[in-house]
Amino acid sequence: MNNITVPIGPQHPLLKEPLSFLVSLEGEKVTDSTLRLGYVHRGIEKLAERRTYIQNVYLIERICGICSHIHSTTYCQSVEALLKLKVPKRGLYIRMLLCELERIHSHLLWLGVLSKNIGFNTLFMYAWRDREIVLNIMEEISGGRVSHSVNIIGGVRVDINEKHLSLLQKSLQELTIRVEEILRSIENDRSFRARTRNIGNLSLEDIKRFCVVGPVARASGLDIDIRRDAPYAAYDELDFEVPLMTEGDVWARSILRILETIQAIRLCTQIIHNLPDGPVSVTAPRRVPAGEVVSRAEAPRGEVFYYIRSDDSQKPARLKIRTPTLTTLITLPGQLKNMQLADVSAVIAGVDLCIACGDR
Amino acid sequence: MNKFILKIRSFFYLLPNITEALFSKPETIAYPAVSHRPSESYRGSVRIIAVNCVGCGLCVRDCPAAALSLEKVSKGCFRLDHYRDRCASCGQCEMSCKFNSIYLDNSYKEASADRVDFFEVLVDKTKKK
Amino acid sequence: MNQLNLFFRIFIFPGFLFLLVTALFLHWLDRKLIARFQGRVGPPWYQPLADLVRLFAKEDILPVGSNLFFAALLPLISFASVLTASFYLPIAIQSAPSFQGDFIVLLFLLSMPSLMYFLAGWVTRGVYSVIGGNRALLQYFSYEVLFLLAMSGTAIASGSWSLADIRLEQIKESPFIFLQIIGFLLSLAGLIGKLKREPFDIPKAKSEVIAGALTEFSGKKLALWYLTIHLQTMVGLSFLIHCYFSGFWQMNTISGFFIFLLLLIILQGVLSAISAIYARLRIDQLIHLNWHIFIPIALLHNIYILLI
Amino acid sequence: MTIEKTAIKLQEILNLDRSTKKLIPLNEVKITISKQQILLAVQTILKSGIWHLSAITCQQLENEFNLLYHFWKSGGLTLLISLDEKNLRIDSICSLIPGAEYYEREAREMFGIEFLGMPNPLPLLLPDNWQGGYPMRKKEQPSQEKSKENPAQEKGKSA
Repeated sequence: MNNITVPIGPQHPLLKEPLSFLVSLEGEKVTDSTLRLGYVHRGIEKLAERRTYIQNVYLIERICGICSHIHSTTYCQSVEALLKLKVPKRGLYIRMLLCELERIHSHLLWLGVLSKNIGFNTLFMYAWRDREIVLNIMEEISGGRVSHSVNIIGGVRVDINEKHLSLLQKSLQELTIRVEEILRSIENDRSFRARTRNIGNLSLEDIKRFCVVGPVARASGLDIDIRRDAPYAAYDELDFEVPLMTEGDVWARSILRILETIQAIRLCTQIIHNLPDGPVSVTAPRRVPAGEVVSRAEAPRGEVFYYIRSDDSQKPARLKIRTPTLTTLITLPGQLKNMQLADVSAVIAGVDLCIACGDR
Repeated sequence: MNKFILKIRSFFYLLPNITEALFSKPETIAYPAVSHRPSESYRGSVRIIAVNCVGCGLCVRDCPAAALSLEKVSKGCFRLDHYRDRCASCGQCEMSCKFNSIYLDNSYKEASADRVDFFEVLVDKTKKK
Repeated sequence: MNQLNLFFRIFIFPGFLFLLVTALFLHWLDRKLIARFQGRVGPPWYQPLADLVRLFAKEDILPVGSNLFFAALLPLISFASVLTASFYLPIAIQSAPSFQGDFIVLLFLLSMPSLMYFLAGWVTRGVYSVIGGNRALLQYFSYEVLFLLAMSGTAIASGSWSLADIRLEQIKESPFIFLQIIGFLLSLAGLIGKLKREPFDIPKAKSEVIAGALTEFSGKKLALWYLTIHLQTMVGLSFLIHCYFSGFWQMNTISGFFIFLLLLIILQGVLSAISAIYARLRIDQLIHLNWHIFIPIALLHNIYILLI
Repeated sequence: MTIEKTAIKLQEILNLDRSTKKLIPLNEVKITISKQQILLAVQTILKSGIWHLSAITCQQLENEFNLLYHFWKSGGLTLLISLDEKNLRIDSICSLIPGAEYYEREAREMFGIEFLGMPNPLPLLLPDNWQGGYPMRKKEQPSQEKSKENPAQEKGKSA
């Protein structure tokens, strides 16, 4: 059977979003693969130039379904820097709380997708069952399960009352037990390990060449984390470790992401315990003085980069967004070289693609 | 010894989990029969207290989805329309309104086949008394 | 009178209707158990029937260039072969006409659908079905051999290739399940491989090759394929029960019939549990697992039976 | 602070005067360099241990285009290059940093900047048969502002 090209095309069970992947096969071995983006390109950067800063908050949140809060956090944080606004401490803490809750939600969702792709349906169902706890918390606090519209320029618009705190306490304990159970099952289950061990290896040297960020880089040994290296919001007041692995294959990435989920739960409990009181937001003027700002934040998939240039009007002159998925997409053709066709599904799920982020 | 048990168990690791799941209540609900109760802070459909509304248009200006439109005839005589199909339930109008007349409650927005059903007139103060 | 009795036997009781109902019931049980293992509610009791009726009503299209004649013929052949296999098998009440060598005939008829599955991959020109078909062929060679070797353990123990003798042997001594527990486990693995169920379902892996060789089928043909797979499970399980558990019940008695059904349900539970625990294995891991581990154990097992 | 030291070293090697260095919010050091010095600048940055290129931003001002190369190592360093409208050509840095390929392809298809020596100059986000010019440019303002009126709005107008 000489080489045939298998289209893992825009619509395919492997991909949750449209991305065209042409994999040419030599028997069962993959010879090379080409990648085509742009099926979900909505021109967010152009749209943002024709909306006011307040309306942009809701536009920016609709870039990606899973990491919507981190996008609006980076955006509001950069506009606040332009306006030289001082966000009250309680607002920053609530903003960080939802960032971490979204990290848990994103990693558990990713674990479900990975185990569905390698045919492990029970773990897929368990991961998404535990994710429901986080979604319920977010719905109670912000009103929305996924895009929660909590950030406004100048702080946060929901406040955490007694009822939320008790719900948070109870759910986080329950979540810790369940996530530790998932971690043990990933580390020990023989069939999970058979399908993910040394597949899609990325050496530290490749990571540096392609400027890869996030869990994929940390799984190959690159120790970067924006929350610790350049702390934004109030991360410098919280203590947490950044897990690090060196194997660099899909198995190491899975372990690393679940370790990060446990760290995120620890962070959430810390945030709840020393939640300062006071106002949650400050009113922001509508016109932004001229200037430019560069801001970065740690999304579940890595470093999110924002550049905004304002020209003393109500609408941004230029808004540049660079999402972490672009850096992992570049490494995909390299990872897939002479790989089994059956492993393509594990690799594609291993890098945790969020194509809506990548296409903007 | 624990290492050895773990090695054996790794062949059928999830067996204890599935037996436990088998005898416990399922997590999912049979959706059409059992309906899901939205939380209070859930932002559903836009409601208005027509008395407070003075037709200033702050909400129309800030709405990101252009779901509100104001037909202003003269100072006190205007009509505020709401296109429910464009509305993203973000709640910005509630925050921008200074006379707290527009607000969101947590009721579901029913679907409908015809787009025209989504158009509703919120405030109609066009006819002079 | 004999014709009426024969008609009743073929079509109503141990024949087509009974088989169809039990196969659908087993399929529903399988989906419900897996759902409950995963903490889900699971489908209502009429779901498998609803699926089949829906498929029969659906439009039946095939890609251009695929051979229409064979595409229609293959599902029929596999469906027919599984039905005739059930005819030989003495399911609970009916004592089938057993002759020397019907063990081998049954094995052959049970393995026909897998071969047809591979041919279906080639008949419809889709990329996914060709790859699915090739994988099915690789799996066909390894797991049919395993199933044959493991099941022949019982035949060797009873010294003859006819099902009736195997049954008599077990009544005389004790059911083979106690003597040949390893043989039973291996034949269970062989059955899972043949039915392409969860741990070994790479040929119809949803995530890589959509539905393997069945990707292009729709409507009545697809309904026939699904029916074949359900019936194959049912007949395979009752074949296993006959060869390993037949000492437990007497023929032609109501209680025997219920014990048989109970054993069917228990075995289906075991199959669902196995498919809930494991992730899907790659095709080379599958082959490696089979030839390096299962087949040697099966050979040793048969030699052990010869000795005692 | 490695960012500070690199910035000063860069200014010596490219013998730029003091005014080119500027601090912009969220601790970012911005250095303006000219078009020809881009490869040399990137080499010195790589040599001094900063390998992570966050993004390449391209923007259109009145009559010139700006290219901003954002580097990062627990602090930000941005290189600002301004190209005038007539010739939008600059050397590609994909040979030094392969990770820059997607950012250059996007700048090329959105703004029309020509990067000399790009490994594969294919469109990144736009479809192959795209004839709409360069979408992100300012002056090609699409004529009608409002998107197609949906029936509800007509009913609204007529009510």
